[in-house]
Amino acid sequence: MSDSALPLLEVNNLTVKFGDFTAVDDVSFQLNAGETLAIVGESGSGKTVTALSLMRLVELSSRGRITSGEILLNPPNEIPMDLADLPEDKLRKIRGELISMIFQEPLTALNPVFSVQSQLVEAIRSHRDISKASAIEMALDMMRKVRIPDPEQRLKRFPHELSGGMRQRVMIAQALALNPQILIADEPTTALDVTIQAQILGLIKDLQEQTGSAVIMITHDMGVVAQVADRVVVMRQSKVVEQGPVEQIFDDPQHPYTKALLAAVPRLGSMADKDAPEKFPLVEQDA
Amino acid sequence: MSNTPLIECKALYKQFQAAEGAAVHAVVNVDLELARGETLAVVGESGCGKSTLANTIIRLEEPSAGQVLLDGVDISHMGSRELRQHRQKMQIIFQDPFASLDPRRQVGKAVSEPLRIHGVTPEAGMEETVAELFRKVSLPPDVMQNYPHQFSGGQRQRICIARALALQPELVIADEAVSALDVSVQAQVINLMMDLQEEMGLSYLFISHDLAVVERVAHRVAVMYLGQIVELGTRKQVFNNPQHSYTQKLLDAVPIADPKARKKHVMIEGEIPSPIWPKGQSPELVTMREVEPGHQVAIEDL
Amino acid sequence: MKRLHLLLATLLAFSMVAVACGGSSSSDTAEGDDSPATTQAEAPEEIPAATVAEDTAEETTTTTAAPEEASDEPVSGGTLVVSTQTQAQHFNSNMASGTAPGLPSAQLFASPLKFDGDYNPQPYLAESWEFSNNGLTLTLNLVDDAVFHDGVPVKASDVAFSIEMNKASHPFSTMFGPVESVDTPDDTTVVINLSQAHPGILIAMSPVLLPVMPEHVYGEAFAAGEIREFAGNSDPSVLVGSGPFTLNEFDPTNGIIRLDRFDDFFEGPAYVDELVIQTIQDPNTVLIALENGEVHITNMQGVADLDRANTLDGIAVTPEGTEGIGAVVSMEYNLEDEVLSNNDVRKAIAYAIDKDFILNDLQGGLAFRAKSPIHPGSPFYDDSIEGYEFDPVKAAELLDAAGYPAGDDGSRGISLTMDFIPGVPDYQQNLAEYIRSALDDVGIELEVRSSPDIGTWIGYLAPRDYDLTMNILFMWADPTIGVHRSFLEANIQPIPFANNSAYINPDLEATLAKAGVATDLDERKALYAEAQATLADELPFHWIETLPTHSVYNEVVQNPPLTIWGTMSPLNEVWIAG
Amino acid sequence: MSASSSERGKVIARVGRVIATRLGHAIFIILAVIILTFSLIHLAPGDAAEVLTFSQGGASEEQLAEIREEFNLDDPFLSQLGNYIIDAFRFDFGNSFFFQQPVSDLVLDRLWPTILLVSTALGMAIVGGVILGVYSARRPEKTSSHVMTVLALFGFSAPIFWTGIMLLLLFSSWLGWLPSNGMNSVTVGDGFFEKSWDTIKHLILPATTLGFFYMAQYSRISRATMLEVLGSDYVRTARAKGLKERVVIWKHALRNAVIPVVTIAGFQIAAILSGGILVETVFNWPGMGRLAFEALLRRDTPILMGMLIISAIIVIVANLLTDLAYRLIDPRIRYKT
Repeated sequence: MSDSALPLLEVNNLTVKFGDFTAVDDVSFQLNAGETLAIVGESGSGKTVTALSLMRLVELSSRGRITSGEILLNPPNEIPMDLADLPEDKLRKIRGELISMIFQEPLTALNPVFSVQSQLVEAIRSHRDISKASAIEMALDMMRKVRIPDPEQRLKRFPHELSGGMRQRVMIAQALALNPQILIADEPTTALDVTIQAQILGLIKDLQEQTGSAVIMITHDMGVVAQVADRVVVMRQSKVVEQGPVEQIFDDPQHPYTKALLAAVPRLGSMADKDAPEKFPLVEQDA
Repeated sequence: MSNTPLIECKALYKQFQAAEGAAVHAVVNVDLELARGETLAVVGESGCGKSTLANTIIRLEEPSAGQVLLDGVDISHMGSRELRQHRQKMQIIFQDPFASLDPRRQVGKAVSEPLRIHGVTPEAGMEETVAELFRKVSLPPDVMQNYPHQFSGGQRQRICIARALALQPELVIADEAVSALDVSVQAQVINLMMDLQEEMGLSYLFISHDLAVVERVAHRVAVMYLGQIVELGTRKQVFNNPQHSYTQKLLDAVPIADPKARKKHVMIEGEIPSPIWPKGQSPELVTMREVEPGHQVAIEDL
Repeated sequence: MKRLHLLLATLLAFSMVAVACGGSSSSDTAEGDDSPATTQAEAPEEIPAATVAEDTAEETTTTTAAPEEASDEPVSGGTLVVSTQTQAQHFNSNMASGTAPGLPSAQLFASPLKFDGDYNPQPYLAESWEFSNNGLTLTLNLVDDAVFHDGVPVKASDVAFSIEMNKASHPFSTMFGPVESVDTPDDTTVVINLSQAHPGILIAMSPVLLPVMPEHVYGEAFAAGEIREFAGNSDPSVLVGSGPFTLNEFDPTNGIIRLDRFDDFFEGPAYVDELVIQTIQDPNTVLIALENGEVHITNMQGVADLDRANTLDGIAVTPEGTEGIGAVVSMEYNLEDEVLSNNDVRKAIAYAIDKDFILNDLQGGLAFRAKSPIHPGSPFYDDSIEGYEFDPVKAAELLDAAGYPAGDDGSRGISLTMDFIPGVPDYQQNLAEYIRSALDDVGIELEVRSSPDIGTWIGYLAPRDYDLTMNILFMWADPTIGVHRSFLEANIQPIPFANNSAYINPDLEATLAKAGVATDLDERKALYAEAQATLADELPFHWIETLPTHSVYNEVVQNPPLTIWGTMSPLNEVWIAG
Repeated sequence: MSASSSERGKVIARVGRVIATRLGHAIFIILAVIILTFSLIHLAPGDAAEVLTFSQGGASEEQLAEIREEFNLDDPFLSQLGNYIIDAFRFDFGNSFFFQQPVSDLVLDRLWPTILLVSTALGMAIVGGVILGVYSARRPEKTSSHVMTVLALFGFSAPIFWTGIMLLLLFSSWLGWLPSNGMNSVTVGDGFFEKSWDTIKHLILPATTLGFFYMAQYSRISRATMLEVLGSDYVRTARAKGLKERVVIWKHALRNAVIPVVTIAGFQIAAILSGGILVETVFNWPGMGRLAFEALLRRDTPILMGMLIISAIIVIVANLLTDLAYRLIDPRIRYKT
């Protein structure tokens, strides 16, 4: 029974440490149902750690630990809960079911020794008590939804037999198979060619519209942010330096870092009336 | 300076053998010219053959057919001894600067290495020469004693540039040289490269998949698709007036860093076909037509 | 309770063994001859009785009658397991020597005589025997109730046939070489006609040397000259024996020979139901198997292994049961070598070697001193001969006199090589290494040369491509079998166990010839004493010690085989305590 | 669909080609083994006839000559070698000098015990090593993990015969749980189950001894790869799917971590076979190793040669099987040649 006014996800003062190093420092933001939130920042800014922390994967996979803060999840028709404080067996039920995730490099993110079908079916059956046959049926359905041509054949393939774009579609199919409330996409298009990137971004957008899932898009690419995000969180050196609606961030950045960052972004079409190449008008920023 | 182009490729081919007699036709019938002081960008998606083209031009790969003329001299089948003198004029920088540097070697040594190999600088003046190169790429010379891991990605790429500049080349091939860098660092490195071009009269062959960056740096642009150049022209011609459907598709796919210019995505499905051809088969050669002076486009049968 | 019992039995057994050893190694062997009843067979029977007394004295409540009764009276049944290190390829001791075929052969086949622990002949297939006065005829009177495993009676003709086969096939041609003909006037009488007196023929009739085989089974193959390939040598379905056990299974893969008790054996059925001969290479494994009762009896030579065996509860260790083979460790000189052809050099080398060090430190007191090719356990051994006790001063004097004075650095300009039999470091390589350092002390440079396998060593020995070599020679109970061969000029041949020193001494050969045919025991002893004195002086070999071979058995074994042939004597009287 | 069946046909064709190539190589390897060994044995002083007379307690020179004649030891070297090669490729390895029986029978008799021992040991080493490796990789900071690292180091550095004797003393001598030697007790009956159980009891100690050494190695390898695999993206994906940690470790991570272990095990077949010789001696295991050892001392050339050829075949077959297993485990290799 959650109040519809409450945000779907609320992160308050989250701090994550690896040993003595603070990877995420007092980070707070909110995610509303159905919206796309972009977390942007350069390498080492803490954006990926933040994403992993939301699913508490940072402890399992990277030996980091959440030292303070809360991650409040308010799923519709369910009791709100603090993910930062949830035991592992309960978390396991949330992963893949309420929150799921796709990663940057779809070749390494899929297990190379298992077929696509095996990995999809496993994802479904670990949360749903259904027969293998129905799970395969669901997997096939998802394959169609992510517009993989000839899905019956591709289902039997191994990851390395698919192209990069196909693999990322499989990842998306796997992540969205159980209609999660939140999809966390960690640099989902960075490893892909620009045409494929456009396809994947479009696909995520389409599916989001169909299912109403909220999306957290982790990226360093301001172009992607500008194209897909409703709101933006800008991170730098483990901290949030600025957040707000996407137009505000692009049109009227407040923080010097955001300004500097935007100045360095090449914008297609900005040179349309210039004859010679031109250097970037870099903004000096305080370190 | 003569009017001879610095680099001229004539009907350049490069194939690799694959299993069962099939062949990867990585570079197919490429004709290109690169003038002195010019930046020519080669764009295209992964597997289109742009890196192979770069490697073939600089003779890291021997061409399967065709010619590469450096300053009018055919270097495409030159023996390694002879080639060495010519190779001084061409240097290459790769995407991953960390992999290009020996982790156990002081960066100063790495930069001075080509000078030693070619014996162009006496040992006595070596330190000063290297210090000068460091200053050139905006690095303090006192970091010469440090090791690669002590530097950030951008700094490492500067070191690679310094090393490439040591022999005072005329051509620098930048093979995705800024793709792995954070956007602010990328901008700094690109600005540096432009400064150096101005200062030293360098020519760049700029291999990239990032059209937004290419738009910023290139004088001329070649669009590659399945080993062949399908559109070639000045940056303005190609970006403002793309003629080939593939160029249009590429440009259309680039996300523009402006939320007001949000594109309504028309889902274009499909992927680039494979450049691997079975034994006995080869890609059909495109024919170019000139749509405006210096702007050539492959004829498509639509 | 049982442990204590076994411990006491061991202690008693040891004291008896010590007494027996002292007796046999002293020069007074007449006493042994007079009392042939003092065979080792009786000793263990007395031990349990003594143990009972001790037990009841110390422990009044826990003693129960049953186990002691079991120890007192021989019981039938069970499987006796004997382990050996070398795998047998066949069980026909009429065509090969060696312990590998000898052990099973002695169980499968009876022979005319057996021997006790003091070289005294005992009746077996022959219930009595007699030499003619001139020593040229030996008459055997066979028992009349012996049968082969196929039920056919053992006849005089079978004995004659076996002698014929042995004479034609066995490498020890001296055993039956003097046999001119064998007459069989009736089924139980064998008359052996000799070309010369041959007292050694009696010991050649031991189970391990002359198995009696049925002519009706082996005759055809022998006549055809195909006895070596004949299946009856090892195949259970063909082999027909005369001994206390029948062949059940030969499994060379597992190294197992399985024998069953032969119920119609003329001496009565053996105590154990089954006898298994198992090949086990590693002595450590053998020891553990002995301790566990998986193996009951074995022979061992390794010093460290014997030391360990001595510390184990319930395991008895004794040098008895190994005299017959009579292995003596020696160092051979190649007399064709210019330096070594000088007798003073040979003697100097002998003086330079500390035998006490070898016996006590290298062999841990487990081997006995041997000064001649005759094993010290033999009645013919003469302990009074020169043994070249350790005397480096004398060695130096002899070398000076021989024209090899020491230089400034002590070196005498003599440089020799030393070979040794590979695979048995305790009494070969270790000795060779020690001798190298001992000779270094007197200024002789010795290089120890290792052979990777026995073939390589023989490859040096046979063509006399050596200077010095360690060796082990086996006497096989009578000097005519295993001793003479090393010193006969005619036997200078490029094969092992020949006269590999190339020693030539017609006088000695004459003495040996006389000793071989002397029918009077004392005369024989005197002649062998003379021969030993000559050899000690001429020193073609330097004899050092006996092989530290010991019989090792689990004390559940009652009446263990401690005769001169040890486990190569019939094991029908051995039984296993319950 | 037809695409799939033609794909499968291609895979089978590729596997067939791999096998054919390997067999082609195998013939050359075996030929080289024959020529090299035959020459080396021939170069050593002494010959089999002399060794035979030695083990028989002597012989006359005539008998010696007779034996040489019988074994063709007096023929010129090249003719001996040539005849041997021709016979060997007809699977006729001659008769053992010592046993006077066909070598093929003798060796094949001992092949089964060796294969049983080596494959059990290898199985134990792989399973045990991987379990240890996974366990210590999962909690690298725990004490039990350090204990395991030390144990692995110990197993790796302890000589095989020493381990063997220690196990013998502990389990056979002191505790008396297991038999000390051989493949079967001398008193065992002929019943199938009785005999099999007896063989298993005999197998435990030697297989553990041989396996322990390699288990230590494999645990180190699987620990290292497991650490790497646990940090991989697909393990993170598996966790993000909400899989149980047990499934993540024992299905997703393990299958990948096992690949290098299998590769190395394949390379090590020859070494394990030779390690088997020591173990077979210590435990009196009636395998090929012991036969080889005895034959070597006896200069029983036909057995030695036969064993070498058969061992070479085993190694080649084992490598081939590893290769195929590798392809089975790792689909990325499956479709390459």
